[in-house]
Amino acid sequence: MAITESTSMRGSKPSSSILNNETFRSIVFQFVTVVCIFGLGWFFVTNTIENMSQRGMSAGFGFLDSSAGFGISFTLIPYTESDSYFRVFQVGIANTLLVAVISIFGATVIGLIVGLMRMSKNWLVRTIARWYIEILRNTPLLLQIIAWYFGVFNLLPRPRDSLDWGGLFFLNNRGFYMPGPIPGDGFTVTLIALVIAIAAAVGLRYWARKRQEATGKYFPAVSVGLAVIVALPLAIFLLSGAPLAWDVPVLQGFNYRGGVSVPPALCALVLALAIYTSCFIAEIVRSGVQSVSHGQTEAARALGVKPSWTMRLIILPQALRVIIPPLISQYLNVTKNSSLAIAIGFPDLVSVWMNTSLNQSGRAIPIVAMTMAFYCLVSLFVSLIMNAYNRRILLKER
Amino acid sequence: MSTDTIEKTATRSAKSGQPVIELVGMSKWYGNFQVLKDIDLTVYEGERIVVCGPSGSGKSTMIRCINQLEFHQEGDVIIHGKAYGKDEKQNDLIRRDIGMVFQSFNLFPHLSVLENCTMAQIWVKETPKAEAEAVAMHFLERVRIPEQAHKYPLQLSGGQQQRVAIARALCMNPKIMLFDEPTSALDPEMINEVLEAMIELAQSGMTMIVVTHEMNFARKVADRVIFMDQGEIVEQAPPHAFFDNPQYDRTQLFLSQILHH
Amino acid sequence: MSTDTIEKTATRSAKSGQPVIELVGMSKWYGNFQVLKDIDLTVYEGERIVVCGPSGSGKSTMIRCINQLEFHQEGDVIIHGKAYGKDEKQNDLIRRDIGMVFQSFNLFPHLSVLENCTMAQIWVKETPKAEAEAVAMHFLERVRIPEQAHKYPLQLSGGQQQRVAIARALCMNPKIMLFDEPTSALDPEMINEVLEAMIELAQSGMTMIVVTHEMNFARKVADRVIFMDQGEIVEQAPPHAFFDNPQYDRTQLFLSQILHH
Amino acid sequence: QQTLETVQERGNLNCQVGLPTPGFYNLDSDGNWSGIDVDVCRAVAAAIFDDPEAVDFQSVTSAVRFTSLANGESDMLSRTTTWTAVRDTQLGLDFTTINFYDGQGFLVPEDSGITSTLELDGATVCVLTGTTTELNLADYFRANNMEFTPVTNENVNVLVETYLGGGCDAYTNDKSGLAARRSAFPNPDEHVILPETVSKEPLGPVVRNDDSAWADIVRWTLFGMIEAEELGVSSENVEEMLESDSPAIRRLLGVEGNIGEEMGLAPDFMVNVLRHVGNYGEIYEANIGEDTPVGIPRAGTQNDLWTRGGLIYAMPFR
Amino acid sequence: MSDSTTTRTQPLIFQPKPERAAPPSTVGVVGWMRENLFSSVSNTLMTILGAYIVYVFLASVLNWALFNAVWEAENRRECLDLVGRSGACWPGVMQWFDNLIYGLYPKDQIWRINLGFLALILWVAPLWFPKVQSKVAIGITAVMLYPFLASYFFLGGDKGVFWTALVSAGLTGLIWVWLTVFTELRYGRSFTRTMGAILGNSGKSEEEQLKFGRLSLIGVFVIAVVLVSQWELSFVSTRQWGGLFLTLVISGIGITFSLPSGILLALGRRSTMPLIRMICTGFIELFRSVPLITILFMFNTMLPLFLPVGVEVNQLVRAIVAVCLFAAAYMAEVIRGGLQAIPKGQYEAAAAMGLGYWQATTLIIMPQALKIMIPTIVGNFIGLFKDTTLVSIIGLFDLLNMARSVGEDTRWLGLFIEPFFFITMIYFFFCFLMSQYSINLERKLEAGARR
Ligand SMILES: Nc1ncnc2c1ncn2[C@@H]1O[C@H](COP(=O)(O)OP(=O)(O)OP(=O)(O)O)[C@@H](O)[C@H]1O
Ligand SMILES: Nc1ncnc2c1ncn2[C@@H]1O[C@H](COP(=O)(O)OP(=O)(O)OP(=O)(O)O)[C@@H](O)[C@H]1O
Ligand SMILES: [Mg+2]
Ligand SMILES: [Mg+2]
Repeated sequence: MAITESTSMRGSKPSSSILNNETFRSIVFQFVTVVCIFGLGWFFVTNTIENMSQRGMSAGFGFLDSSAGFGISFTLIPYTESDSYFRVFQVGIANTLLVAVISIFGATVIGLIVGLMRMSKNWLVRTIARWYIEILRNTPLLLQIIAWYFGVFNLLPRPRDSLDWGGLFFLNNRGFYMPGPIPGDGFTVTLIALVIAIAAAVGLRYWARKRQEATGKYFPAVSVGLAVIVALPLAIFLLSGAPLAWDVPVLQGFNYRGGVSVPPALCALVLALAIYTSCFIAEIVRSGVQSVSHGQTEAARALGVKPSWTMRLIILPQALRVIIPPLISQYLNVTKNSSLAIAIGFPDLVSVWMNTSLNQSGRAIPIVAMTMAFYCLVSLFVSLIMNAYNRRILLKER
Repeated sequence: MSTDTIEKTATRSAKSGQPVIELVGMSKWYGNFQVLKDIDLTVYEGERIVVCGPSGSGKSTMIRCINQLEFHQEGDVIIHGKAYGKDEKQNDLIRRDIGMVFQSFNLFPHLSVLENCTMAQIWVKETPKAEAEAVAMHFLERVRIPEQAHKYPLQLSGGQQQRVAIARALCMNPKIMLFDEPTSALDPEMINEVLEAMIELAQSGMTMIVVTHEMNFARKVADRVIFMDQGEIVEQAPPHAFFDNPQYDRTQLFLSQILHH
Repeated sequence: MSTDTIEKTATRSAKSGQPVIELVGMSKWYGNFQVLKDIDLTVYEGERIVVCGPSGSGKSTMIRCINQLEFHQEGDVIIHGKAYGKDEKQNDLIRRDIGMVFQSFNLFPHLSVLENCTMAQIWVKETPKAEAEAVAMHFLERVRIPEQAHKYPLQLSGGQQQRVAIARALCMNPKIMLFDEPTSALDPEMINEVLEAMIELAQSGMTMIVVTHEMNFARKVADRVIFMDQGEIVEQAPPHAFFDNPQYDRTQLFLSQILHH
Repeated sequence: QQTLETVQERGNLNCQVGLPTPGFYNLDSDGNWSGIDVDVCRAVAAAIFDDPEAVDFQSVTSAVRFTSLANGESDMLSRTTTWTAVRDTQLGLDFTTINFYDGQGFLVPEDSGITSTLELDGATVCVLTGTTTELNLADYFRANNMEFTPVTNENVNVLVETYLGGGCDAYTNDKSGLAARRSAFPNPDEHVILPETVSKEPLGPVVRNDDSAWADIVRWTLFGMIEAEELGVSSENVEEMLESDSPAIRRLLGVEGNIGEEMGLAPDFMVNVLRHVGNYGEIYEANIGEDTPVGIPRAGTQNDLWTRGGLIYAMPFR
Repeated sequence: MSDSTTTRTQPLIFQPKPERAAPPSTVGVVGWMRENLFSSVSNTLMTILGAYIVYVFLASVLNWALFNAVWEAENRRECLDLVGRSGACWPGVMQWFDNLIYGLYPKDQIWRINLGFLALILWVAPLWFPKVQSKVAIGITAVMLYPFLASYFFLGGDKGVFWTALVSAGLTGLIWVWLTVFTELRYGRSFTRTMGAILGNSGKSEEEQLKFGRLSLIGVFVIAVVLVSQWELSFVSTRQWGGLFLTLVISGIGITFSLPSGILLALGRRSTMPLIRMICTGFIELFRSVPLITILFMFNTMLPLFLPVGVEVNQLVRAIVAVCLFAAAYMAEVIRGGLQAIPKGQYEAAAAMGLGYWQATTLIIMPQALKIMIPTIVGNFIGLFKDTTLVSIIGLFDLLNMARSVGEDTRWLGLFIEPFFFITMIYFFFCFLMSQYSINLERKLEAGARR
């Protein structure tokens, strides 16, 4: 039967007996499939156990405690060579998430810009955007990552000749260096001020809305709110005597030390991911905006709504419905694609865990299983959010 | 028929000679193709004008120029004595006096009917919300769909949507209303619904330009009927003169086609 | 009116007392909501039945149960003496005698009109292609659109599409035809087109159940009119009795609304 | 199932080498494999089939080399794999013997002024991932209380390219590879190999530890080649040597005794090996000797015969 | 009011004004430039900036790749001595060209690959002939039979009876395609029908004639068997496959496999049987949520462990299986999207007409769902084609790994950027073709959907 709901409805009928032909057949079919799949699984498992015992390989997660013994070029959380394999796993996850988050942010910004360029009135701008998308979308990401790594970051000057911005920020082929903050006593006051400022901004927005409802007067709550969030903590910070020291990177020996540094592999990976994904996002943005018919803009204009508000009140709310779902799946793709870090040796989960750790420890099964579990969890989590969102934004129709 | 004539004369006298819309030698090109040729037209306060003409004759383009949804290249479009110019801010102010109802409604599908009507009031005229809603409900009642206020446009029938579009335009309290073939997408039943709403509106003395081929409507409501062809105004006359005694061969031909249809 | 009556009696006598559809104490629930309550209905061979009633009263659900597009939970649906049961193969056989025309046509857009009509013949009845096409052309002629046979459904007007839907159902040579509001999606002109086609069909003596609010059609064609409300059959009577002298206040109320509309 | 039987049934040897690397497993534009590790594979194939071409070379990344061997995909691993306790005891593998003694060294630009590895505190170092090199590097710096930042990759070319671009201050790898790489630099003279050798890197063929008979075949083929060099038997004179009176040579070439048969091979398997592939000295000189682009001198180093002061030493072939 | 019609005078004649030319600044090249490049100050700035960026980009790439490049050299050293690193060193790539395209395939056997792809082109070319009718049959035979023919071309070796039959079937298919093309262009009906008309008695019905026509196919098959048993192609191990050839093989198989299995999975995911639905959903979600690289890794390193001792599965086969499963999961979601777009009424109409589940699915639902999703499906193909670069990470010598090997050749040691640049061009060429094709298709379908 083709009408799926009805069939199951029928199955739930109280008087239904097991002799129901259709139901019976479907149960038999399902039973056979399940038996096949479990049979196959059992076959695999017994083979694996036999193979492993015969070849003296060990499964199990015991090795997670033993010391890894290799260095990792970039770690977000503290790590030394004597830390355990499990720590390596954590380092990998942290790095993967870091890459994913930055790339997603970058891809969204660039994608938005390119998407708008694609719709520009300027022919040249439009054409550049088009070829930007065509070229980057049609070459493998793996090659692009390598190209960024060698085509750009490896060509930067050596540490001694670093590009220097005000003696605080440095860029060379070892990465990007910037001052790192060291909070002093009393810095908490500034943090508290920040929290207060955020609360104030939220309150301001609420007040602005209420006032507009009551009097019709418009108040630019967002920009004022942002100003408050910046200005208030800054003022408090300065008043409390600027209790924050900066760890400025200095050239010492081979390279800059201190401060915060971003290695070139990370830069290249993030840039490649962001730019590659931005092509897809640009197209998503364009199709989203173009899905809102021109009539909507004209209607808004005929009503006297300013272009900037037309975007905000009419175009965006409608375009977002079309944009968000494919956008999220692009975000998932970024997370998955960050596994290509292996090509330039950035220590993401796949590179540091499924490659280095697997090779050093030889524990293939637990390592591959843990890696896959991580990605599955991330994707499951995102799908849950997505489904909830999709349900919320459905246009009300007849 | 006689009450009709009386009423029409009454409103025509209200037309106090104040010109509201003046098109002076306006021309417009799409690329090399001249859509509008030297249009001269003056519309007085309270006048109801019906524009007709064959497809592609430039009717839509003309009324879109009045609203500056399209830009003309030569001549002037003057509304209440002020001409459109380069300054978009200024143009926006001029445009506020003009309401427009599109053939395809162009309602905002993500806003409820009420929000469709209050949105521009709140953001453009900075009306308090409660007041805006009262205005909106007033006009929704006037087009007889107050009970649909909290539905969304896609949940309404075509005729209802068209009425929302009219109410939405009216909420901005425009001095001039432009209608671009407001009934061509509707089925006969709904055409009547919408025309009735428009007739009621017409009786309130608002300046209106209506592009339509509903000749009954023109007869009943119009102060002047304008016939366009190939980007020019061929003929303009009061309805009885226009229908019963057209001056030009082109008009006669057109009328013979449209009335036999 | 007199020829009409004569004709009607003629066909009614053709109803030889053989029951074709029997609903016996049929009930249906959606979750906890009872849509149909203990429906008892017998339709005899050649009878033409019009079902009407307020929206949500269960009309569609009832005729969909007759076709087993929906399953009922209690009681029996018996077609030609055979009740639907658990055996889907058997049900499919029973169902073959029933044609259904949907309100929204549900034509297959990727197949031409002709293919729409031959598809089920070829795959379900295993008719040779040439023969199936002959049958299809026959019925397309009968609904007066043989010249559209090679077009695709989306290229046709609503009325034409509806006729294709009728022809498609007829091609399976059903003994019973079910129509679910076959005209509600059409504009007035097309309603007439489709109703004419159906009247012609009715005159050929096929058993028909039609859900519709076209009261003129009911008067002209029906042998019996059934009025439903809240999942029950409130009243059933020949059309003249039904319209001129309804028994229940509920029916009277409904008729007063629908006839003044 | 015994590996030898499997191999004989299949008709060829699955020998795992690495991604192309000059001198050890080199792939040329005609699709031919060559190199000292490749010749070990060929020698084993010659021992079994009398056909050095009966080898299927599996070239995989270092990351999966042990799994690929352990899961039975390859019969033996002949790539620059360091013999370590963990690998030998925990991964289900067996190291047979050593065909090359290597040690880890560092390559730095000459203009950096560095002359010793101990001056590398704080340096960024390019290192192959998944190798003992990576572990040794960490150990060495830890032992000397120095800091370093690794730049890791599994592709040597990426590392070299990074190093040349200045992305790291030093490039570390087995010394054998350093010289070869340097020779391909735009300006080889501007880079120096630091004198220290920071680790022991004994490299040799590996098999699974579930079949010691098979391990013996690999091990004794290689021992045979070393023995042959010691005895002066080479691919050129092997036919004449069949006539030799020396009991050691006669045993080696299967004229006397039944060493080959007991292993399940032909009695004269070493003749086949020597005829087709050559003795250890020959494969060394042909692939990585001083006359090759790789150019690793042998005389007087660990890789010379024990009789000449080196470490290359075959167990008695008797 | 109607009585006034009687007093009608002679009508005036309407003379349309002649069209005037548009103001010069709004039309022509000047008008176009004003509109599209210099319509405002900010626009003008953007134009200048854009032009500068394009110039810098093109100049540096062209300088390196063309103007400063070395075209003839014996080894990399020579290149370096000539231009250093300011120009590309192409001789290395040229010398490795065959390998980049065909992998390590024996040089004297390369004609087999060419022939194999030529056969494919011959096979599918009739799909673009407007007058050919049996396009569906041709497409299906291409998918069902071509692989046998191709795998024998590529693999070679001994063929038993079984293989001979399969390869002959493949050859029969190819011959049938062209016989049909010929007869359809010439006589307007397919080969079998033509033969039926010739062989069969003209008095017999069409059905019976067809039987004779089918007999003629057996004749063709016999000829093919004779031909095939004459061939003797040497065996080429899959380890020697590589380069673009391998990339095309993997992605080609992935693409052909993903469609049918994606359809089945999508149907399974919408099935009424809860266990089937759970299994399909689980499979799809699992394979979609992890990166392809982990799947490849798993299949490469772990599959041999799953199988009994002694059972060996070719590494290429494992990679292909991994790619196929991954592609199937992705395709399933695309198809599901298409299925969801089909209104419920279509299912009901099919059921009301007595079509069973499989009939309704194959005759009504799938054709519509596939048509809606064609652009997305092609997009998926492009993604898959690009993703095959990942098989290099498990050590298959696909295009990418082959390019990497150039730099390990002792003569071209360190030659790294040039081969990568070259293969990037190859990838771009194929992907761009596919994406343009899908855009065209989309336009065509859009136009077709309207009245
Ligand atoms: N964007 C455009 N580019 C080029 N030509 C256009 C454009 N818009 C309209 N035209 C042309 O301008 C002419 C007038 O168009 P307009 O829409 O004003 O006609 P109309 O009188 O409203 O016709 P209809 O009754 O069909 O709506 C037509 O010939 C049309 O083809
Ligand atoms: N799938 C469903 N799930 C739950 N309730 C349903 C479902 N389909 C219909 N109903 C409810 O069943 C009742 C009867 O529906 P039905 O479609 O038969 O009404 P109807 O008489 O055909 O009305 P109309 O004239 O509007 O078509 C309605 O109250 C409806 O809301
Ligand atoms: Mg128009
Ligand atoms: Mg209904």
